[in-house]
Amino acid sequence: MLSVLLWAPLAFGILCLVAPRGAARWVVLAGSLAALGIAIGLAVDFESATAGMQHAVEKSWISDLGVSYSLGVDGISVFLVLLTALLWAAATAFSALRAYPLGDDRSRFYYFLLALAETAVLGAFLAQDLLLFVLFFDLMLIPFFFLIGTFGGEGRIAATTKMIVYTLVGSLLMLVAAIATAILTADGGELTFSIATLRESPLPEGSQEWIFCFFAAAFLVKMPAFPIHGWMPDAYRAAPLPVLVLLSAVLSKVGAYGFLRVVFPLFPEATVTFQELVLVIGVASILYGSVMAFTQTNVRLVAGYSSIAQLGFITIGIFSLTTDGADGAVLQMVNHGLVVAPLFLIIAILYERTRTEDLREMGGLATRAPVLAALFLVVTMATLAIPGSANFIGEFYILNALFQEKIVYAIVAAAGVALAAFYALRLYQRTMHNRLPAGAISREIAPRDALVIAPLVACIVALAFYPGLILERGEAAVEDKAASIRTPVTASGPAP
Amino acid sequence: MEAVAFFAGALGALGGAVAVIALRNPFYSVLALIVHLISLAGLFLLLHAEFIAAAQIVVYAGAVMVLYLFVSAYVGAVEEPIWEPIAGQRLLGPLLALALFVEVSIAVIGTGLKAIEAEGATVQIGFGSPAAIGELMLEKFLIAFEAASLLLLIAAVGAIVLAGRPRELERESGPAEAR
Amino acid sequence: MSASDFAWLVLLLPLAGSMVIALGWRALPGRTAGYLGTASIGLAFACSLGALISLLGEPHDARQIADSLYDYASAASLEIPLEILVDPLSVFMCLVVTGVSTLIHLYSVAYMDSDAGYRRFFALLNFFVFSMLVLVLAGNFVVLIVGWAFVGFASYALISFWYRRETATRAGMKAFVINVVGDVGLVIAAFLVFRELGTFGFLESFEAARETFSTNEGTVVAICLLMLVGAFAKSAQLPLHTWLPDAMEGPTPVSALIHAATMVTAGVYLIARMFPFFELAPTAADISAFIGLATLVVAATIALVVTDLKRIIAYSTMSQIGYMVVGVSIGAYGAGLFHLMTHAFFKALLFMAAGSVIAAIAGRQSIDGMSGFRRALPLTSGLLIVGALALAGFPGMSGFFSKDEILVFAAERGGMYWIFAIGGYVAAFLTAFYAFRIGFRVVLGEPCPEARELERGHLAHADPVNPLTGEPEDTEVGFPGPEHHIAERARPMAIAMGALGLLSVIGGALQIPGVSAGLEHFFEPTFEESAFHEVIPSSGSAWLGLAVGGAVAIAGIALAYLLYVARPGVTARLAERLSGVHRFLFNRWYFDQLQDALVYRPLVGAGRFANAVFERFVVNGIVQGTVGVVRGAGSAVRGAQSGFVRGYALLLVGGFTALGVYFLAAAS
Amino acid sequence: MDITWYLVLSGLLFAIGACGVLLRRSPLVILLCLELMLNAGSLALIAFSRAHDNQDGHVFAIVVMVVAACEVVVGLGLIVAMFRRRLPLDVDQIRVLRG
Repeated sequence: MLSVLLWAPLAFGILCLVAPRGAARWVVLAGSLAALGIAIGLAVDFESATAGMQHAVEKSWISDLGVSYSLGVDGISVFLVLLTALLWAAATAFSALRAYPLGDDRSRFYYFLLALAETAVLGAFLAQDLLLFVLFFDLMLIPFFFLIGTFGGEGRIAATTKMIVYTLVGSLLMLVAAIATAILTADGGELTFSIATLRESPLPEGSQEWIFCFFAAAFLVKMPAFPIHGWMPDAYRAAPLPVLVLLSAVLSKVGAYGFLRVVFPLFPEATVTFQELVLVIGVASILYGSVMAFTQTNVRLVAGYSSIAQLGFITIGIFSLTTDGADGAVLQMVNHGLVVAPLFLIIAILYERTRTEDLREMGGLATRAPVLAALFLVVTMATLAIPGSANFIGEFYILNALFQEKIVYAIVAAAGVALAAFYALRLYQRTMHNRLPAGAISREIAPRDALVIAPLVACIVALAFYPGLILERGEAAVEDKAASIRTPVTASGPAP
Repeated sequence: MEAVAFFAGALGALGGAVAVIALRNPFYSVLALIVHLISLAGLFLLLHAEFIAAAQIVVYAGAVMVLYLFVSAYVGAVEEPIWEPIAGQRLLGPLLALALFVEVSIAVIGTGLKAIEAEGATVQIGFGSPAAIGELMLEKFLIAFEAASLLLLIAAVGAIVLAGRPRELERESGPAEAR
Repeated sequence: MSASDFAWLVLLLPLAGSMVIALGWRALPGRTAGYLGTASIGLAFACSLGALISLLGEPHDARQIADSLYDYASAASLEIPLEILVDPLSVFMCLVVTGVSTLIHLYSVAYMDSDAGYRRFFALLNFFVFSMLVLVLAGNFVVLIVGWAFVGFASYALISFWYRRETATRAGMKAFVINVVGDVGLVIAAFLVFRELGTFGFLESFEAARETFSTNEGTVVAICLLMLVGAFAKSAQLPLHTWLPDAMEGPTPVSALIHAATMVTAGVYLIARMFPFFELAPTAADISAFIGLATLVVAATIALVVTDLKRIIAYSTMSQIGYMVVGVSIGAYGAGLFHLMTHAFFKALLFMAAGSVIAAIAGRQSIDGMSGFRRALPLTSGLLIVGALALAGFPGMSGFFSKDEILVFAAERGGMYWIFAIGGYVAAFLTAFYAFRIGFRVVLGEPCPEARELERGHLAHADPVNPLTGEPEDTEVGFPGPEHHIAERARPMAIAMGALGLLSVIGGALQIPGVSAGLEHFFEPTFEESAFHEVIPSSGSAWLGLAVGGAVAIAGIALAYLLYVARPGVTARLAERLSGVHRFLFNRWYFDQLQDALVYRPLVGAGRFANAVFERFVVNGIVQGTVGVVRGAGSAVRGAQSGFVRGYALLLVGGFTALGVYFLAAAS
Repeated sequence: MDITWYLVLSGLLFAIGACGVLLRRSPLVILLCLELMLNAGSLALIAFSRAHDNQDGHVFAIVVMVVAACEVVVGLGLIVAMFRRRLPLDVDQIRVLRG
């Protein structure tokens, strides 16, 4: 089942390359919808009480190197997989329904890349083998490189170069770290990359530390976290919006997910050692992202910097090293994805109406577009994590956990909540309210766009009524990961 | 007797090879290569590889070389300039080739291959016969065989594409509405 | 049906109303949306009555019912059910909220008639009522915070309801952000409660608090101060009050409902609800009382000089909430909540009357242009005077009893608390004065041109302008509708105002010293554990207090009569003579500027700095450095990429040879 | 006859072929030199086959032949294409892809 989920998008993607030009986008859309169907099935079928892998697939792949094709879902990944499938379906549908890329005979390439990227991201979420994870993690980069480099806006070449330089450095460090982990663990014996096996015999603390740093660098760049977010502004400015949806809503989560999946179980002692450092990075991301978000004038960058702040929350939740915090972080990952995706789609719609992405030149769009305004308002409120939204519950869990552990960080981070209110509302007001500038047209959301955005907003609302859905299912798996920090398996002799 | 045959074959092969790289006219080089290939086929026979030897002569020295001859005749004799544009190539090229040879020789004579019996294992009758090879190819190496045939097909298609009329020439001369 | 079932219905009805109007906006013709909204709130009021009756049917000590619907967000060590607490306090709040809301909805049915956002208005107004009910019915901190934030959101959406006005959107933003600051305070308080007591539930935490904390322990004081941040932000107490006057950008019914009668009193409710914590932290309670007193006086002084009709009433609201905060902080819970109720009546009435007057004068709001409406608007003028009398605390009116009860209680506690009594009476004098500054200027005097026109039967009309800046409105959607509605011509408005007028007059009868003590008795199950339960002023001292209060009120009214009716023009000379004081008050004690300079500008400055310097040099520096290294390495090996295929082949063979050497070396 | 002789001969032929690739500039001759190198490889394969009494080497020799044939076809195709576009038949003059 997981293999089908994983490869279905790519299969449809390849099919789209040979399909007639007009049908290509529908083929890939069908693929993403199929994946969405399977992902929904997974979530429905999910057994919330167990911490272990479900629907596991295990096949030896490169037996000499101990690499296996091993997939599985647990409480941490199941909703991320669902989120991935949902947002890919949304982004594909959004592109397909408006026949993007417009008048471009490279559209088959575009849709193929989308499909390839979906498989890569799903692979990263499903992989239970360290090397497989690293491979999928790196594979994600390729389609996005072409998507931004080929279909992006102004400055796309410089943006992609920057992005590649940043993320490639991270990826290479991670690859080195993954191989080192396996070799050091095997210690001359049989190599294995299986995360579950590696977990049973952790490394000595000294090697854990540098390997942790390598992994952390890769993950933090991907998120991106302050101060290694330098690729973000350019890439966000240049990326086509449907691609940006995925970049911001899903790809950023892979980094956070990596901490829970790889770093916690494998390097528990190093995690404790570096907890403070990562917390400082997380809190700095929150404050820096928030402050930047409310001085930016480009709408994409407002959303982009707000993502940095949100990812900061997720990071500190994970690094509270408690079940509560990490569970909240899992919820928050889904929330942020669900919120930022419609946000960028709405930005695409706003751009069509105003022909600008500069906040100072926008305004007054709510007049003839009550539905658009209402959808945007819900999204805005969820972005600023108004109590009553699932985002609030996520932040509540995160901050509460941190508050019990490290009170100072929690209070500083709480300031970010207040700042979020300001920048999110500013984004909404400056676009929808005030006077309509010359040249802008207030027009209701088109049905084809509403078809994509409304279900996402419905998901936000539904989750607001019952955030426990994710919290309860994530709990067992998160508890398992957090427990490995509290009581690390010490194979390397008695702890000092 | 065998030694005589070997040295004869070896001399032919070496001479052909040297001639290939030494002759200025490509057409003669091709002819030298044919000599080389036929000598090599002789050596194959000495090694009990009858089928390979036959294939070498028929396919290689025959069919493939004819292709070379045609092309070199079509292209015509192009004299290479004496002047060497890459600094050091004249010196380093032969030097590296020599080093390569020395390394291989050391490997063969000096180290790892002492375990090989000088004369080689005794072989049964039928060793290297078409029947034996065919059996191997269709059983043990079926996938390699199929892959090779696919490769040939692709190469054939590729050659047609490459050697076909250049596209832009076609566009230039073609009707205006084609673009 | 049990009380909790009724309570769930109370919650459900406004939400349903809001959803129906919001989703069916296109299918609701004319005033349907308005009546639908009114009906749903009216039904909620009926259900509140049902809850009241079934609660009264319970025995005395079973009148605190906690009930949860489902596990909202429970996982790991946190248990957060969707829980409500039905007790006399919450039922009382429900009654006040739904009762006043019903009337204000009814008023809006006519008042907002010509607004293009009619349905949006009612959807939001119903949503507000729902949020407010969540707030007052909440049974644990998380649900409380949810309600707390939802009312903040509804308030934001309704303040910037006329979103084409830049002043309105800015005011909405300000209100929302300040309220979020309050939310954060409340959230951190909840964290602290959880950390110390291990629960988010109200009843559980109250019980645990009494066992865990000693009086005035640092933690419990911190909890209370954090709660006060939330309470003060919502209730517009110093220094988090600056949003409330700006909030008058919203439509008048919104000002009446949210920014006078209900939402802004949430802080008072919170302090009363959390009384077990505050009684364990007397320091925090005293701080709260002093801030309440400060707000009371400061706001009253500002109300003396402001000229915008709605803003005068807004400052009056701040000031009156100061009374309530003082009341609930010093332990006079019953009195504080009693004042909350009567204030809701007369303040809503005042706003409604003000709305009618503003409509009559074509949307302008400055009282400088208003005078002599007594014949043009007989009903409105009469009710305006009733409201002003109740606000001033004129003997016999509702405000008379409720306000004085707080002050008498303060005097009864004696010692330091005398300050509150004296300060309260001083402010009562100011209150009476500014209440009739409005009353006399609007009602008496020479009729202004609009009033004359109206006497001749013609409602004044003018091109819509922003009352604050005077710039012409953008007359698409998102501005007050082209037509104006006055109580004399719109029956729903008249009914709503009449009902509130009646309540303003007789509302005090619920609790008259020595005669009736219904409210105090009703609240007993909630406040039974209170240390101040026994502090009951004797009816003698209570009547003495009432006499002083009445005298102060009459004195204030008399002064207003002297200055505005008997000798008009004195005030202008006074303002000139004391121009320094006047400017200070007119600029509202410079609180806005202070906030701007201390919070907003530094943050924006930090952002600009980060953008201009940090982002460019540090963050980009990293990548530029990396790129530089890569580029340097690239140009170093660039020479090898000569384009000579044979050159590459040479390198290849060289590599082979080197590898061979390595293998040979390794093998030997 | 000693198998070693064959192997040394194969190495020598391979070196000669490599030398030719490095020195000659006509693409046609470079192709011929590649053939030399491939055949040196075949010779080594068959010699090892003989030494071990294992015919797998023969099969690989055939595969090498196939590869050689493919290479010839594509290589000659390229040469013909170059010729028809009037490009110089000199690998040193075709060097657009340089850093």
